[in-house]
Amino acid sequence: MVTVNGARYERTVEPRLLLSDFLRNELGLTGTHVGCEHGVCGACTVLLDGEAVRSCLMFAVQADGHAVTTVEGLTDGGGGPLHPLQAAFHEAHGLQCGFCTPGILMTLVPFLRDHPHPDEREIREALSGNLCRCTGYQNIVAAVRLASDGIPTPGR
Amino acid sequence: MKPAPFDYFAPGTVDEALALLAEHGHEAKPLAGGQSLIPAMNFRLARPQVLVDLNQVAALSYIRANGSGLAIGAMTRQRAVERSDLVARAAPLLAEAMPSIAHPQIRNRGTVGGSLAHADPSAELPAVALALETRFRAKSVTGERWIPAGEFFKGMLETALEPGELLVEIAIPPLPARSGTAFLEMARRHGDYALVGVAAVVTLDASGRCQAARVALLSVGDGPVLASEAATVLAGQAPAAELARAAGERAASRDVDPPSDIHASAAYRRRLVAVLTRRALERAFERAEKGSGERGAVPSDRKPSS
Amino acid sequence: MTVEPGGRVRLATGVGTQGQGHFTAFAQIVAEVLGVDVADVHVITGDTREFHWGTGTFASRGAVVAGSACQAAALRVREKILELASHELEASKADLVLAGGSVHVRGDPGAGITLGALAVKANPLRGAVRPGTEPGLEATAYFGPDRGSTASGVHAMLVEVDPETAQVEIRRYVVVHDCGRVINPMIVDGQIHGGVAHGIGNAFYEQLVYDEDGQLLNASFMDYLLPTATDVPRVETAHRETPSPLNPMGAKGVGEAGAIPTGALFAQAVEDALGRTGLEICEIPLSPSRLFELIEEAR
Amino acid sequence: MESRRQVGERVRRTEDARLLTGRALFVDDVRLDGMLHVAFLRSQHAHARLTGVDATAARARPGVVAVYTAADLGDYWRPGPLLVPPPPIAGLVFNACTQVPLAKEKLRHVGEPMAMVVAESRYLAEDALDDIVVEAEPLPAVVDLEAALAKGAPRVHEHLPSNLAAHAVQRKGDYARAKQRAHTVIKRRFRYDRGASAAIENRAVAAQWDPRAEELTVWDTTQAPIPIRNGLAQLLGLLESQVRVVAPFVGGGFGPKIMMYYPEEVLVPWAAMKLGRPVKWTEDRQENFFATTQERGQIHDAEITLDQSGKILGVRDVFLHDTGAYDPYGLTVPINSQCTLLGPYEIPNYESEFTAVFTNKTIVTPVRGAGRQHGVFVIERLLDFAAKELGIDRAEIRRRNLLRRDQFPFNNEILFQDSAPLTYDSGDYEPALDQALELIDYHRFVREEQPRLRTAGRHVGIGIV
Repeated sequence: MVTVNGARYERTVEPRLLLSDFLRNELGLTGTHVGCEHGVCGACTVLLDGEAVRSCLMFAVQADGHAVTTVEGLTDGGGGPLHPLQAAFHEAHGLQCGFCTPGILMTLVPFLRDHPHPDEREIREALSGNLCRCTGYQNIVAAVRLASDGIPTPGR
Repeated sequence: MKPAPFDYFAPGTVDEALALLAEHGHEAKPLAGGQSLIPAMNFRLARPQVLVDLNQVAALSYIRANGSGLAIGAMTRQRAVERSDLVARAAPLLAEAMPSIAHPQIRNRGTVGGSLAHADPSAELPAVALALETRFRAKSVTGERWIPAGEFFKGMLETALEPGELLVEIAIPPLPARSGTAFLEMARRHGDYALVGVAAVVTLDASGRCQAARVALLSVGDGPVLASEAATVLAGQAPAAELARAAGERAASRDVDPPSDIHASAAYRRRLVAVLTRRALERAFERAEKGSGERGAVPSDRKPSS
Repeated sequence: MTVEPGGRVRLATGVGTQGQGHFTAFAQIVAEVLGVDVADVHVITGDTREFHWGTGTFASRGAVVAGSACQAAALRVREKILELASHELEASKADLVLAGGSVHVRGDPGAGITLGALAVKANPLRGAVRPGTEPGLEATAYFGPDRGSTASGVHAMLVEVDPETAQVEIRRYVVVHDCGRVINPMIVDGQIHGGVAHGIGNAFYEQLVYDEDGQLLNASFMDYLLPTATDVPRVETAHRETPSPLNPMGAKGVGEAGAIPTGALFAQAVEDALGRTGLEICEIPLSPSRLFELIEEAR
Repeated sequence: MESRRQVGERVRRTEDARLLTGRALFVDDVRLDGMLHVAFLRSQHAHARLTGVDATAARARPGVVAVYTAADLGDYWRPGPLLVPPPPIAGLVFNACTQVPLAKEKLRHVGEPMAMVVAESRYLAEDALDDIVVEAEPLPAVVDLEAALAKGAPRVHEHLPSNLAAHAVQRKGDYARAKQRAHTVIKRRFRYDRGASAAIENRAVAAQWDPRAEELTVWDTTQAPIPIRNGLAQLLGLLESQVRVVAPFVGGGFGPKIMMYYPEEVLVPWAAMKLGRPVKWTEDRQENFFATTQERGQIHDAEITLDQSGKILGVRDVFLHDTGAYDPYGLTVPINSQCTLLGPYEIPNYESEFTAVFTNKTIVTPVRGAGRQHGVFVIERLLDFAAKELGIDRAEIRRRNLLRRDQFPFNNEILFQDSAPLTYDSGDYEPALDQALELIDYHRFVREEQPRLRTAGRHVGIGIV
């Protein structure tokens, strides 16, 4: 029994089923993406009891009795208005192909909870556990500053 | 990259876990944070038939004062150690090393005992444990024993733990007065395994000379390496830049026979041992002198080196 | 491309998209020609059922080829709109203005007709198709330049090298870039940031290591090092626009530009930082370990 | 056109909402009723004779629906098409050897697929890989470019006399004569190595055959859905209108997702039709390093000839290009290196010779930059060494050789990848150089800042290219 984005799910699964595959294939929450399955790229990052973890480095059975939050949870099922962090990514062009974005958002939610006004170095260190091949990270940093301190992106 | 099948147990107590490990013998492997084991299972490099998941054993997760030292449960999350004021006061070296361990997403699940029992020569905690003369409490169905850090690490991913034996606690002795510690590592990227890392503990006598020094190096052999030659250079000497340099050169030339791999040649690792040991000792001496009485000053800048 | 009765515009193109913002950039081109809002242009890419012809997205050609084709189709639809509207509003085409999703006679914005309404009128179900005319506000256009257009640029960089550990830190990175007409400077900046990051990865972090048996020794992200947020500096960008005469957009493409000169720039800047006669960097990628060996060899 | 200006504006992206909320569909998100999953058995050897692939035990494993080897494909087994025919270069030697869906007698790089397992889940499909018995005799691997061309070297393709994949020479002007008027000649060997595109999304293909509508739908992380549709229609004997290829949101391409007719792209649709159930294959990261094309190294022996003022009289370059086990993408990468070496400079006399070499490594096709990096590295490094030797400032020696605004369109004469003479349509190079010098504050740094830092023991350097 696991709570995902506030909803309770009860499933019987094989012990070796990874949490990432459980969320994507059993529950159809395909917003969590899989990029490496060895804990480096961060695309699969979700929250377990409010803390960011690699869902590819956990078996689904280990989430029994715990609360998981995925990117779909930021807009209650993907339909609602954008979360402020999502709106900042849109405003600052903090994404291009978008494949790494869910993992980055779920990394940043607890980070901003613990560091409401981070400086550039703290933001970049917080992001260093999520790989992005398209953006060069610059506009992601700008999005986080916009979300935390309202600093508009250095647009021309 | 999906793991091979296995039988899964999630015991609630240490004794249940030990019984399962005894029953399944070499087929069984304990699962702690999983941040090293599960990648190996996904690559199918590791294929344990039985996994004994320790994450339900609440009794193994704690940070307690132990006199003026520390006792940390083996299943304590690395993140909890990183955020603990008790650790920051009693073992500033451990506190300073934590942010260098991978990334928060890994430290939220990774455990102290898991990392130590995995015994990766490039991991931070084994070197920190060696520098702090940590003692390891191991338990099995037949009994319990204490293992000093110097005898715990046996080689590449090898420890003194016998089949069916579980690491349950580590005990860090109190830092003597007038001590200073420093942790420093050089990694290609923030959060990567280090090319070379140094955990240094120095203690000054009443006259300010170096009474004791333990310099543990990581990623320079098949386990954490105590730079004993470097320690002899420091013994009884007054801290000075030249002394730290000499100790660094001695550590590089006599204490290590570093490996070459795709990230760093042996010669480059030797250079890093010399430079990082010197920089770590300078910082440790500075903290010992500044601390002078107050246990090793809490590291001011939490920025890990890179 | 089709203006639908609801007033929104449907645009389908053969190129696929991998994050380059095609949905928005192509919509901007069409929106400007038809006087509609960008959000009202629904772009469909990469679906062979929706558009039959085309090659694909590579070689920084998206804006140049597909962009020009979209503009051509939009201009043709605009012509149909003016044709029909001049008939409906009894005004000459020259006096008509397209803005805000409708057409009106210059100077009389109140008495316009929405594109949606025009689309309904253009639909033969409400009347036989007059001979020689086409139904709908719809057009298909193709574009293939006879030669590639040549973008250009200059990269500059400040680096600091720790002589003891051969670690390299990038202090500043500047790109002055000329990719012809810029459709969306925000997206172009993003392409350059990503290109430079890719270039830095290739120059100083990434290397496929094969042993003499042809085995790839670092087939994982643990040992094949992609640059992370702490390895890539802020990239300061400046745009210059020397339009290309080979396509109506005047565009030249930007997708790969950022990644091309980084290796050459790295070698020059690191050599300059070390200032050692005899040290010549003739290889890429570098790494602190390899740089250390080159420094030792140059002693 | 009085409507509001849109082109040139920093318009926020309309596609962001779907990507930010997790609603965007990527190929691995495709979930269809009765969908089967695929794992490939890939070669552990870089070079080996393949004498047997026995899948009997694998077929018997519960949950496994089918296992295919080359023998099971019948006449569907054939080498892929040559995607990009080489330009008509005079005297060109070109040997086209393209990849096959499943290896038959020979394994030519680690990761080359030998068998395809189709099962109820990816987990079960991977379990079944261990049941397949492979008989292979390892052969010495061709890895080093120069050794590959040495006499008696093992041959990647035995029907060819050597590992030479292609040899091309292009000339402009008369380099030998220019060299006679040289004030300075600088000669160096350069090694430039590229890497994997490593998009964070690995490749994936899903396919569904609808027998009632007689239509095949294929979801593919391709950068070129239309050519894939055309090829599949031909291979499967269908009308193009019966095949629909959809590249939904793709998680970064960077080149290797163009390379068409990967074995997986050819086999997954075929299996879906054969089994009458939807089939999906998703590449994992380790597979991506072996099975997705990449760019790699070139070795350049290059020489630049200049007059006393640092004006380039000519360049001669001879290089080797690693093309990997097959060359379906023709000579796009080495020709880009050959052409882009000329860069923004006026190089009146140019002689460039390259040899593309087969090696027992993953196939090389364009990755963001597509060979241009190698050419730019050679010319910019030669200019740096020339500046040092002639005592001319690095920016100044570049300024003196830049094409001027009035020289466009500029015809460099040698053939470009589009088989037409390499011609620059328009450009305005010098003002861009000046703007970069100003932005990085070049002159003040070189004159004042760098000396001050150096005395303070700090090693800070500046670069401009």
